[in-house]
Amino acid sequence: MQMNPVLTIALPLILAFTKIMYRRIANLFLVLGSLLNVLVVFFIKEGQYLMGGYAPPFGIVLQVDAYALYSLLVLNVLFAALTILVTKKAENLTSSSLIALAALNGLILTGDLFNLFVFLEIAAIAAIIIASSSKRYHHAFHYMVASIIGSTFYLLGLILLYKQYGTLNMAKMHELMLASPGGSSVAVILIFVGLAVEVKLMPFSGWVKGVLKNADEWIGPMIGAIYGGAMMIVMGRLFTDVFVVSPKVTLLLSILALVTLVGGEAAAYDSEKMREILLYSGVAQSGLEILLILNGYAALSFILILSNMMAKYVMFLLSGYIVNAAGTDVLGDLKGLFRSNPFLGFAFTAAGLSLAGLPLFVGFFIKLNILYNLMMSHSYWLPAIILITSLVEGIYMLRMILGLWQTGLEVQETGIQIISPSNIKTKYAVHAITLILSLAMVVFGLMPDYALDLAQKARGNAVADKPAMMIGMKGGPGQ
Amino acid sequence: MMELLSLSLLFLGMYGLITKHHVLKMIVSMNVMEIGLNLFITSLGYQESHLAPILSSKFPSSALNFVDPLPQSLVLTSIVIGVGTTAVALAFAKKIYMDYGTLDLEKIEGRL
Amino acid sequence: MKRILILGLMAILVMGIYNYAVYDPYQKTTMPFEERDSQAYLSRSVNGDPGEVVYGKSTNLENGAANTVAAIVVDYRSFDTLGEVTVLFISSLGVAFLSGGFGKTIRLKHKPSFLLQYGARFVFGIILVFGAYMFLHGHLTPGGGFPGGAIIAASALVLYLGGESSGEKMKAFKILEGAAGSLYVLSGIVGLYFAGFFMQNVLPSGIVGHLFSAGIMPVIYILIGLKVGSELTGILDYFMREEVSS
Amino acid sequence: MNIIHLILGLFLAGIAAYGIGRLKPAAASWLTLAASWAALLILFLGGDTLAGGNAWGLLAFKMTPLGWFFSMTLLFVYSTNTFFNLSVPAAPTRQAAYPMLYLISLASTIGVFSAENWLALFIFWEIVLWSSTFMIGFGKPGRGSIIYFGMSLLGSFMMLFAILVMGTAYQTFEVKGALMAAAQSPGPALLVFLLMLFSAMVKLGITPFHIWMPEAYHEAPDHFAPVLAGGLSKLGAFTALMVTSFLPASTLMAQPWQVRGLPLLTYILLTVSAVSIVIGTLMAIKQEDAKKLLAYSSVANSGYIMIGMLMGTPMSVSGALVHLLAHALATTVTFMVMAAVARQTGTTRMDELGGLLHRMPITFLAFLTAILSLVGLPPMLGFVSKWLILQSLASQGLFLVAAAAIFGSIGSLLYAFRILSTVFLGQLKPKHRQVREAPAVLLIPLLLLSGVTLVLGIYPYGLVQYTAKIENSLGFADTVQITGLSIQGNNGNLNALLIMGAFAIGFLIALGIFLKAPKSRKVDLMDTYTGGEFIYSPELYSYSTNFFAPLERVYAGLPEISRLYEALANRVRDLGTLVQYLFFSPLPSRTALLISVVTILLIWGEAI
Amino acid sequence: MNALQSIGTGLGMALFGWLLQTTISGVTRKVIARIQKRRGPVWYQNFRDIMKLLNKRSVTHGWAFDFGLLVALAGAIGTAMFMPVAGIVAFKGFDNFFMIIYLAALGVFGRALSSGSSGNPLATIGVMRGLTQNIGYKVPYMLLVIALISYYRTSSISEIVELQRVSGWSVLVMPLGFVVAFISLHGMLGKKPFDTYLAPAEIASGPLVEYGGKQLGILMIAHELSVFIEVSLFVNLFLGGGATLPEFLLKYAFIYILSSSLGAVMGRFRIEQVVRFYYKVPIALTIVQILMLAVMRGGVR
Repeated sequence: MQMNPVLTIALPLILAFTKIMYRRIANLFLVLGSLLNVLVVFFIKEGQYLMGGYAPPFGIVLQVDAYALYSLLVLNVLFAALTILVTKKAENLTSSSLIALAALNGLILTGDLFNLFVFLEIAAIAAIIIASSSKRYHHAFHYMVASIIGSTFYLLGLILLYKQYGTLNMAKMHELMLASPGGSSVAVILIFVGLAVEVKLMPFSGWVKGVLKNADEWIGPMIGAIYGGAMMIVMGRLFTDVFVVSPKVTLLLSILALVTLVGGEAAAYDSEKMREILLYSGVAQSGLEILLILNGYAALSFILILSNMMAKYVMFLLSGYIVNAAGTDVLGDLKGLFRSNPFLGFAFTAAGLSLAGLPLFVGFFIKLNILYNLMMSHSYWLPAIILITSLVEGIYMLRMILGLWQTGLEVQETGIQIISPSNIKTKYAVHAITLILSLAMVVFGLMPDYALDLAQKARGNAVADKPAMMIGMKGGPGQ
Repeated sequence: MMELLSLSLLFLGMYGLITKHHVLKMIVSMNVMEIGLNLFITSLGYQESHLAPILSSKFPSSALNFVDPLPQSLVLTSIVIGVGTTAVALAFAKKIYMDYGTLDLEKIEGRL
Repeated sequence: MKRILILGLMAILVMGIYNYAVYDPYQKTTMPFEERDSQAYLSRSVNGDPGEVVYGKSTNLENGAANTVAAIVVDYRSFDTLGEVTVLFISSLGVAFLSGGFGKTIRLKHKPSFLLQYGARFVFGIILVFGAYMFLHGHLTPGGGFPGGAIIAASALVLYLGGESSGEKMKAFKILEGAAGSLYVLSGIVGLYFAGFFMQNVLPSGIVGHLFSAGIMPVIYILIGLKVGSELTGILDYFMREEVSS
Repeated sequence: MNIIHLILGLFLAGIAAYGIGRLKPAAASWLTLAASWAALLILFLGGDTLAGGNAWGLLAFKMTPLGWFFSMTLLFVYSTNTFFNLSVPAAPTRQAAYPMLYLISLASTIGVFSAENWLALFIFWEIVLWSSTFMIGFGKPGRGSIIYFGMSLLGSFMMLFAILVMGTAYQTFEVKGALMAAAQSPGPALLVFLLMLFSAMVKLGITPFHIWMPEAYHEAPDHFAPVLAGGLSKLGAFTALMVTSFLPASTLMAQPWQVRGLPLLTYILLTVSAVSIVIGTLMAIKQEDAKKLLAYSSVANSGYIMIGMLMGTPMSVSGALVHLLAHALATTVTFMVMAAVARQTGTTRMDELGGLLHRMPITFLAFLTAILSLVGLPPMLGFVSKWLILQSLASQGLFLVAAAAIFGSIGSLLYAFRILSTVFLGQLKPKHRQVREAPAVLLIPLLLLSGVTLVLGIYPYGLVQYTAKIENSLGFADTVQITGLSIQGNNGNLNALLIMGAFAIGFLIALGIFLKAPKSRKVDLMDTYTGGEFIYSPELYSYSTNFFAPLERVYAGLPEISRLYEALANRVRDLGTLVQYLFFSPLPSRTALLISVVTILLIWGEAI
Repeated sequence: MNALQSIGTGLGMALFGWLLQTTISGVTRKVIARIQKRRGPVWYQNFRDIMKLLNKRSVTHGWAFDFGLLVALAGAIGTAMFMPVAGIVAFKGFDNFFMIIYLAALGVFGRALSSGSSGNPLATIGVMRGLTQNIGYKVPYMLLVIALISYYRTSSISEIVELQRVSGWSVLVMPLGFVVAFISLHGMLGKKPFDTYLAPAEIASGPLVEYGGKQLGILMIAHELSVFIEVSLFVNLFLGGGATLPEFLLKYAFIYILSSSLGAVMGRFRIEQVVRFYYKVPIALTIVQILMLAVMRGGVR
């Protein structure tokens, strides 16, 4: 059996449209829709899918390659898991969430630049509505202003590209740009800036703090993990498969990404609150991802995006529950929290250690390969900077995790817990899903070859002159 | 010239966004931006002495010189998206006013 | 001072973009119109060259709408339009979410004058009909579902100004909105399963320039018109209501 | 049975220990004991020819004499310490995760020592790191575990960088092969050498990188501190020795500047190690907490190990290896004793202790043995190693380093006496009147370890012979020589048995005199000369705080290196605050401004 | 030479050392008394004291109190057994400088252990002062000896003595070093101004405060032995030892009586002064000396 990928967009949409007629069973719609989507994703085959029967450069196409397919799978599974876990929060947001899902799928699938813009807008508005559920309206408004500026810039750049190349189709645009790349830099920069707002690249990410520092278990994983990941995948698509970026622009944008990496890690190091640490570290990670994308390490950036997405998902989800239970996310007040919740603690720890790139977890091999490949192009500075930022990240990550495991001085001396969020009230599903995700990180950490091979296959041919050399457990080059 | 003017309009809107802290003024600025952008898009599809891309009894053949229809259709979409975002933004304005009693974001931040 | 500075910054930005991307006296970085993709839309030659398209004569084109812009919006790039509709839909959802549900309608502070009160009822029908005309005739002349829907919403606005309250009619609007949207998507899926492509134009396209010409296009425009009309009316309605204190 | 089975078995035992520990904590502790002793037995019987193998890609193992020596040392420390796992205080430390992490880190250390591949080595290295970090986290709350983790991570990343440099420049990750390839071609070999040594120095706690030691040792649970101090810091010595023997500093540059026949670089590193000895000693002298004091003594002793390795002569390397074992045994005992003391009295602050020798005599004897070995006095093992190292220093004529070594040697007498005097000697505190000797299960490892220290100190020949074998396997042209019962130095011989014999004869004579003379009457501790004062409180009648005040005053102004790191961390924090202020303002207008400005920069930057 | 013979020689050396030093210290007491215009005791007064003490009643403060003493005496005897005197060496090839220093330090440690366990804080303070002082004089002293070892390329004391016979005394090699070593020796012997750790008036003889009877007797034996070790080491290392016994005895007596006489005419430093003096003067001089050696001979090797 084979399914048309457009169903991953159409199904949630149709459910969202019909849902407003059936308010009572809204949740069912959401869960059903997202699960159906996961099911559909399994039956999608790679290929090009036309819309309305019009041939590619003129009509809109959905471009399903391994890259899109794997991203789609991860995204839909994570989304479905979230809808199962957090039904209560999502009650008023069923339609918005379904539309968000449709838009994110569309973003990943579409092969048309303007279509991408449309989905970008839908996704952004859906995200803003989801973000406003935390009742911090001025923060959501901030997000809105930022994303409108972003999409304006994107469209401006897009129309300049259209003026130069006369097409909106990604594949054709790529060919034309390859033939004559001159003069397109401004447009590419504008598009980059437009998307950078969404992927939380640093000078453009002012909105992130307001939105995510108050995130609950619904907003956090949604905006912090799923959205960030999907947008980054779009970024990866555009800047490896479509645009031909001049070395100078690459350099400029890489500097920006590097600033983000360093600044984000520093800001996270400075924070004392769990969610702030997570959001700043997310900003920093996006800097690293963009750095890889811009410099042509497509496969590496891809697997980094996916693993970060999973890790951030777990951490944001759990931080939401922790805040629910404890009423605060100041790390000093949460000492010893995981003592009474070892399984959640394990999941959080595994995600954190994976994010920091420690062995036994998948993050390590990804980081190793990043460094190895960067070094293979005979640059020692970039790996050094990445290692230093990893050091900072490792320290604050472990500070956070250890703080959550370790009981405070008062507790040790008196034996009485000052705050007693002893049992974070969660469903067993939360335990199950976070544990599965964290175990996946361990399994892929022990056997990274499979994941690395998939990434290689998905993106290995994206950049001709920089085929990634992957070191897995099986060994790597020079073995 | 059209391009320059519409670009200026766009970044005039941006100027408004940068200098104003009042929610409604910011929404207006966003609209100005959108209008500037839409004008810019259409201006790129325009060529002098070319026809509007609609066949009619007066201009019946596709062999005639029409302006580029694609930017126009993009603008149509973009306008609608603008309407949607403006609506949401206005809803935010209403909500912010109800919550904080002011629309000045600087004052809100100062209060928090 | 600060403002002048920012104005200067904006000027530099505009100059930068204009200078390096737009200004192109020698047509180096501008694709001539004839080579752009949009030429295929004008000559309706995306899936094969039908020769010269002549108003009132050509038949069985891949797209039979006289209005090329409408053809692009609703047929060639109909998927965008689905997105567009979704944007409006989610905006109305957002407004609803932010408004917090159905409260009492806010009473206008002033009582509408006689002229407004009755004039509104009188104009209401005319505007409504004009809106319907707009989306029915969208594939032939400028207009279409979105302007049509907006005009319909304008008629509702006129009624509000005239002092009418929407009351329980909103429920019906909601259903209309949902149904129209679902039908739009369904029409796409119908295309997928009966013709092989999502949003395929399954109906025959008649002669260019005739009312029943562009296949499924008028139908979609009707759906869009209804949906947009009900959505915008809904948005209006939400703005006119108080928050439900819960 | 091969190494893979051993490592895998320990890993699985660790996971099983978690499951068991959830149900019955005591059983999990017994499991750690059984598993680690079994591993020790297997490794001992297997010897350095224990079969290796290729488990899974990178994870290939091969036992070498060096690896065996280190594995045995660490396994011995780990397995003796399991007795302390059995008898830890109840409450928060007794977590199911502890036995699991204990066995996992044990398995990983064996992995580090037997890995054939730098990447595998690094993976195990990091597992040791985070598992030990969590184990430290079970102790007192504080920053210690974070400082430990941060510093160690700094070291690991330096190592990772070096590994990747080797992997990219020489296209191999093989442990020996990569280093030898680096020795063949200069290129980035200097970078590799420095980074590898720095990372080893972090682990060993050599001066600029030592700040984690006191904090971590102090905060680690009392029953884990022995492993941390006696075992894990020795990982650094392993890589350091690998690097210095396969990639000697003399191969780094074509014509290196030489100081006393050593490359300048080696000389600088020797000086750093010497500084480490001095600083470790000085800081140890002024600590108020017994565990911190011992931690700084580890800093100093690591300096000796490093010096021995860096000099690279057969005798010095042999000395370094013996010293490593001596220090491992001795420091494990001292920390175990502190654990026992803390268990019986509830504190490790020296000013709260005193006179425990009358209550815990066996513990005291073990402690005495260990502390004598730490100071390097005969007939303990520590003497043999210090003798070897000082011999090499003297024959190389490295006076600066020698001065530091001597200073450390004599200074160690000071802090050793301080800890001995304030914990075990002096007045017994009234609240400790009822303190009892530590339970037998804790005395077993103490006696075992101190017994080994003593026996090896008297009869070190087999050990030194084995270090000769290690040197052979590391490719040394000549090795340390032993003829009969004398270890041949460059300018003197050592016969440890003879020394012990002379001492024993002296002791017998002394004992004879003592017994011949009339028996003396035992009096209470308070029954002493007071210069006419009437003293009624034992607390007031003891000297323990600010012990070496006259000496401490001399270097009171010595800046602490941890301030440097604090300043660094604060700069990072400042940067973070700045970033938060600049780029994460809550006002949308700021975001808009930033977007515009950056876009201007990008567009014009590209154009110009 | 078989093992038994060696041991016999060694024991003889220890006995000789004890007799020698006890005698000389008796003589010195007489000399000092003359300097201070007193009559002074007979030359064998120290023997009398020791015998008397060993037969007196005494008190003990626990087993470590006695055990430490035994270690102290054993360390001293063991070290003395290795000491080469006038060409006689018990264990040929093993009279290693480092070994002697460390074995002697074991004796010191035993003493410290014993007095520390007495429970008297004055004793602990005394030991603290002694150790503080120790670090000040031992470092330059050992550094100098290492320079010597590096110069003669052997660490065997008897071989160094042999080599000095060929190439002249070490005093000539390092004159400044000799001064430093003498100051160090002065400190080691605990003569004024460096007897701060005893300071009878201040801390009641410090480490010795709790001793009496046989404990004090054993301590005195150990003390005499360690003085023997220190002085003869100095003589052997810097003054060429002695080819014959009289030569050795002459040098030995000269150095010891010189040091004692100097002590007799000086006042006592306070501990701060000791620290300030020892951490500056000898170390500075040592560095100058080693630099001089390096410059003059183009490196010691």
